[in-house]
Amino acid sequence: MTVLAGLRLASPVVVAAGCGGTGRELAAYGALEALGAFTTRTITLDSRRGGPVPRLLETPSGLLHATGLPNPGVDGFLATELPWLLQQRARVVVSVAARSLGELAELARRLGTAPGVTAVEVNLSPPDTGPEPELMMAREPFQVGAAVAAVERELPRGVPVLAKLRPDAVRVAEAARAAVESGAQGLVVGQALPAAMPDGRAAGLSGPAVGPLALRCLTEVLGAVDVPVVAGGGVATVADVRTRLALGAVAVQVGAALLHDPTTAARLVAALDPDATSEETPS
Amino acid sequence: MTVLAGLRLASPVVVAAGCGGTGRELAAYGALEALGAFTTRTITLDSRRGGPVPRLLETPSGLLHATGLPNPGVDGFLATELPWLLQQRARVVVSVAARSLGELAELARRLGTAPGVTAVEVNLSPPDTGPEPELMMAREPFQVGAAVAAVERELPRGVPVLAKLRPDAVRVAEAARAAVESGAQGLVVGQALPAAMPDGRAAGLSGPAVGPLALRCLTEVLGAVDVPVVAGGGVATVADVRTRLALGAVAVQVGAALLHDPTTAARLVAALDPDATSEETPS
Amino acid sequence: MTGSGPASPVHVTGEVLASKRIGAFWHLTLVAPGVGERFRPGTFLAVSVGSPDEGRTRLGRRALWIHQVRPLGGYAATVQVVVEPVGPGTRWLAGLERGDRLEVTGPLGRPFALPKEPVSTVLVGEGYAAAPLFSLAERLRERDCPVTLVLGAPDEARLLNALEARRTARAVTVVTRDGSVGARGEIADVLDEVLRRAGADVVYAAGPTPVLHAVALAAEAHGAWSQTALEQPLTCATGLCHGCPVPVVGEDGVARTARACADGPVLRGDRVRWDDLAGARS
Amino acid sequence: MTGSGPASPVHVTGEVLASKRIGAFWHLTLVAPGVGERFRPGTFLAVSVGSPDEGRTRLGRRALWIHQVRPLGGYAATVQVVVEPVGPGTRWLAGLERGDRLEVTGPLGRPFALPKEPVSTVLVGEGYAAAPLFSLAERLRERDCPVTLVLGAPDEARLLNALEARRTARAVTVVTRDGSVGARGEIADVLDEVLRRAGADVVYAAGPTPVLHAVALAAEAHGAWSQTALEQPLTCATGLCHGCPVPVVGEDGVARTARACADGPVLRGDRVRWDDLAGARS
Ligand SMILES: Cc1cc2nc3c(=O)[nH]c(=O)nc-3n(C[C@H](O)[C@H](O)[C@H](O)COP(=O)(O)OP(=O)(O)OC[C@H]3O[C@@H](n4cnc5c(N)ncnc54)[C@H](O)[C@@H]3O)c2cc1C
Ligand SMILES: Cc1cc2nc3c(=O)[nH]c(=O)nc-3n(C[C@H](O)[C@H](O)[C@H](O)COP(=O)(O)OP(=O)(O)OC[C@H]3O[C@@H](n4cnc5c(N)ncnc54)[C@H](O)[C@@H]3O)c2cc1C
Ligand SMILES: Cc1cc2nc3c(=O)[nH]c(=O)nc-3n(C[C@H](O)[C@H](O)[C@H](O)COP(=O)(O)O)c2cc1C
Ligand SMILES: Cc1cc2nc3c(=O)[nH]c(=O)nc-3n(C[C@H](O)[C@H](O)[C@H](O)COP(=O)(O)O)c2cc1C
Ligand code: FES
Ligand code: FES
Repeated sequence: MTVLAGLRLASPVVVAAGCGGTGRELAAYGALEALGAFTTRTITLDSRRGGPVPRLLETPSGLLHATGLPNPGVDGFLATELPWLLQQRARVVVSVAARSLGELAELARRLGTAPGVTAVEVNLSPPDTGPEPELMMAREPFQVGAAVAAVERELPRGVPVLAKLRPDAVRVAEAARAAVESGAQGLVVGQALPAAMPDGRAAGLSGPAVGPLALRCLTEVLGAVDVPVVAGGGVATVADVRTRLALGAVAVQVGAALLHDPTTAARLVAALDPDATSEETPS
Repeated sequence: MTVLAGLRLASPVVVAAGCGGTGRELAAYGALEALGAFTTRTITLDSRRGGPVPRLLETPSGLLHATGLPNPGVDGFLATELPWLLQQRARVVVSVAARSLGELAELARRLGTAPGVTAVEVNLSPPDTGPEPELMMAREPFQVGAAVAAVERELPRGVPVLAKLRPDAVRVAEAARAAVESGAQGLVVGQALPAAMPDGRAAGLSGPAVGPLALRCLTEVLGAVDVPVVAGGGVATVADVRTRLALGAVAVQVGAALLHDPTTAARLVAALDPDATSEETPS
Repeated sequence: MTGSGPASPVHVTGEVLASKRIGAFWHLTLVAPGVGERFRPGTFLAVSVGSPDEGRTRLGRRALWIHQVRPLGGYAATVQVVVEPVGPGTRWLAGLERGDRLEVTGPLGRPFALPKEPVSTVLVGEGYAAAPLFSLAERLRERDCPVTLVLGAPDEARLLNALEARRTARAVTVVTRDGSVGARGEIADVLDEVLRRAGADVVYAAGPTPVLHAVALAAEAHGAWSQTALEQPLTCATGLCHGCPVPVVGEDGVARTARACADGPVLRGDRVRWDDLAGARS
Repeated sequence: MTGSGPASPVHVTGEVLASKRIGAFWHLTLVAPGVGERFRPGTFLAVSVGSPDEGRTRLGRRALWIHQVRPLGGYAATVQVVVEPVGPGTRWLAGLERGDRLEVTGPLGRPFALPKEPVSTVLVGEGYAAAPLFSLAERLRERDCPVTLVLGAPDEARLLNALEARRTARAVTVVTRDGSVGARGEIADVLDEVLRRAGADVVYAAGPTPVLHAVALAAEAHGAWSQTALEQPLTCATGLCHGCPVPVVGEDGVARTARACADGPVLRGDRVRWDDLAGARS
């Protein structure tokens, strides 16, 4: 049984923010209930349309994305998407980002009072905010701390705050410490990395290409703090999951791999189920 | 004609440090003379044996490496490798790293007085120093400045110092400014990224997988400073080169691609030669 | 109009049963259990580039219209697709041989909505994108809807199944850019005339965005409904990545953004904000 | 001993002329212009995994001994290699068919040094690694060196060309771990006896590290030279990456690190510091 920040999860396999659609599309390929958790795409206070096309590009073994974080805003999310997810008995981690600490607190307040939110994940370094209002990017440890504290303060007991850190190997341990000191009950390592499209436009890079970079951040963070750590970035195969759990992560997040094969999460859940008899290796 | 820090190069295609062997092995696949320059593997004051095996691992579209920077030391290099390279009429950029600023200055002194060294490239962030004595890693801008200044001071006029920066998109502009203020006459963007092997061992990640990350650093650096910038990281095809030159780089470095196809540099040189009639695209 | 809910897709390892070159296109017949069974005209499938046994460097999916679903070689519902090789993915597909395996997800997206009454219909398709119109024509005929077909292409090699078209449709108009077969010109040139002559109530269209835009405008001018099957660059093709925005107007008149793959590919022509859609003007 | 300088390699797009399964191995015949022409026994070639037309996710090369070079099908010097599928790369190779293309670099590395005098030689090979010994045996016979062959394998399916061996060698000893053919046991068990009986002056060996180590020790005990062809995990295979360190002792008695691919693969057995070599003890 996977325990993350006091939460009991059915599986160590968690869907990463922004890679599971609204949940409905993913449900066609496997019950959401069987997942460790479903992380929503990043939700902001006001709705966002997202950026111009092309929003995604293929790179060698990776995907570049500059979606601009399109989302219906927290009210739209609470009204239409959350109820459906809860009906599926999904564990819902809501990813949030904001333009200011005040907005972040407001988001946490609304999510904290909505029944059914399992945890809140603070997106501390959106790599692809696009042309719409700039979102906060926690560059320094004190900014990480401030953002986490702003959310933590507003959440009721039992709804933990997870901090999703910027995957810079050299700095991530400091950021991890700052997040934990400010109340993060779990950490997510493996945000998309800041990258550029061939025309120079800023974007995030995800997928198997970045796996070894995320893994390094994972080892740095595991060496720095004692809270549970969720390992994201480049997870696609059972071997990827086992590597991360063996190093000390309590769970993994699966993102870009779902865009290539929507059954990835369901197959990893099945392969890692301790009750499963055979273990096929999803590719 | 490519001009880099006052040097006239025959081509904008430069071999990256540590990926061209001693030069002899690469020469089998194309004349070194035709290259923009040949960058040596990083040379240290004393010789280094390098780290344990496995030193390299394949990752999706990338190579993980923890070679530990094996090299014959500066005296061995000057005695055996440099003369041969000069005989081939290669333009030789010598990559250096050290345990201290004093060692770095000493290295620069010896290289500066050796006839034939085209430029010195300071390896500011070796991602894979292995079990032997730790080498300096310039984490903060002031450390970048100090390292560059230590080398610059010792080099004669006409032998420029190039700073090879750690490819962290969020911090690289600061590092670039510090390097230039301390006398760097050119910058190299695209060191391998800090990564980990599946067993958690620290390593560098290179190859097409990291191209979009290096590209982002390139755009950050081009926006921050006015000196010529050499773009490394993930270069494998003519399109990769053109993208980087179009964004403003004066030259590119080719590393991991040579390990996959030793003719890569020669083919890029030929394809980019303005006098060439046809332009085949090396894959 | 009925039946425009999203398809319920499956993700399977499929196999090539046959591959045949016709003109500039490769016609592939695939065994992809579950995909054909769930098919409705206007839905598509997505394939991964590269053999299922190999590590893949290309993570984006490649979308293909489902052309026909037929029992063949002992399989209840083989799936036919038409591939025009234009880039690495479609070239890889064209190089597949009988017995080769590939990852297939489908049917994807919302199909063409079918009329409840036997109304007059015009079906417009350009190039390979005419693929979904033939099975659509069959369904319409089953509902006693008169079908008029307009097929366009740059040249004869890229004109899909003009012969088969004459079997399913009451009237067929063929237009090629180089005049190699049918009238010389663009689909847009003949639309008004065809819609008028057919007394069109509904116009169905699949093709490049400019063709769809022209169809939407012509339908509106004739007081007809239009159902346009959009092709936009897709990455996941399954609705997960939000990478395929289409600017639309909702029933409530409010501007929204739909996903081409999951909320489309078929959208009502009068709901798409064509002027804001990338690639709308060619 | 002469001729141990490095080979002068070329990098070409090769083509599969034939592929044949024999036991557990695939024997591939390749057209790779320039590689066969430059071949000397003990050199190898490196291939890239994946078709030259596709983006490749695996950047490391796969090393293969050059087994034979023969004129065939109008080509002056086709290259034969023997592949045992053990992982993704070798499985991909085993799946290639006539006409498939692949990137080939070779010949690589330093070959076996040949004696100037007609001395008595023993050639020892295990599994597919015996591949380079057959052309070596031919060259040695041309120099009037008596050749004794020791071939080992886990089982008969992994025993290379025992029949062909009898044509080239004066005496052949076969050992398999399961006793399915020849004596049951390990190569190491028979070395002393064979070397003594042959009065060996030079022992040539190719196979897993423990076999090479045993050969080096046995040769030393008999006062013979040994030439060991090492297999170490390679990445570039061309000497560029320094990823394949082999601890050696130089002529001057100083401990050094050689590169298995560029300074080897053939090294004098008495120069390798076997105890410091990864994989030396199995
Ligand atoms: C709903 C739908 C149905 C389609 N049906 C067919 C069909 O039946 N037959 C056919 O030959 N082609 C069809 N296409 C177009 C086909 O998907 C693209 O030509 C193909 O993805 C290009 O891939 P490539 O690697 O060959 O070329 P590239 O142009 O190199 O493609 C590279 C990337 O761009 C994306 N891309 C490029 N052009 C398109 C495009 N027009 N549409 C979607 N993605 C694109 C690809 O997904 C890929 O990520 C369809 C597209 C859509 C959206
Ligand atoms: C000089 C030399 C000659 C060889 N000749 C032959 C031959 O004639 N026939 C044959 O079947 N095999 C030969 N091998 C071994 C063959 O190269 C490896 O089995 C193969 O590289 C494994 O690749 P893989 O993808 O199938 O398996 P994997 O084990 O998945 O290989 C993954 C990675 O490990 C490296 N690797 C793993 N094992 C080895 C190994 N033993 N040697 C080198 N690299 C390794 C590969 O290069 C690759 O980077 C030779 C190796 C060397 C060094
Ligand atoms: C298309 C796409 C959209 C994403 N959107 C979000 C998002 O809204 N919020 C967020 O925190 N991360 C987002 N991410 C990042 C992923 O959640 C994940 O952290 C990252 O992609 C690395 O993991 P992966 O390699 O498994 O994809 C997105 C990634 C992709 C590919
Ligand atoms: C095997 C290997 C060895 C390397 N050795 C060095 C080195 O000695 N010094 C250095 O500055 N960079 C070294 N690098 C980094 C490359 O010079 C280059 O900056 C990096 O690999 C990114 O470029 P690429 O993607 O083209 O390989 C090495 C890279 C590889 C793959
Ligand atoms: S392509 Fe991913 S949501 Fe449409
Ligand atoms: S494998 Fe690269 S130097 Fe030997």
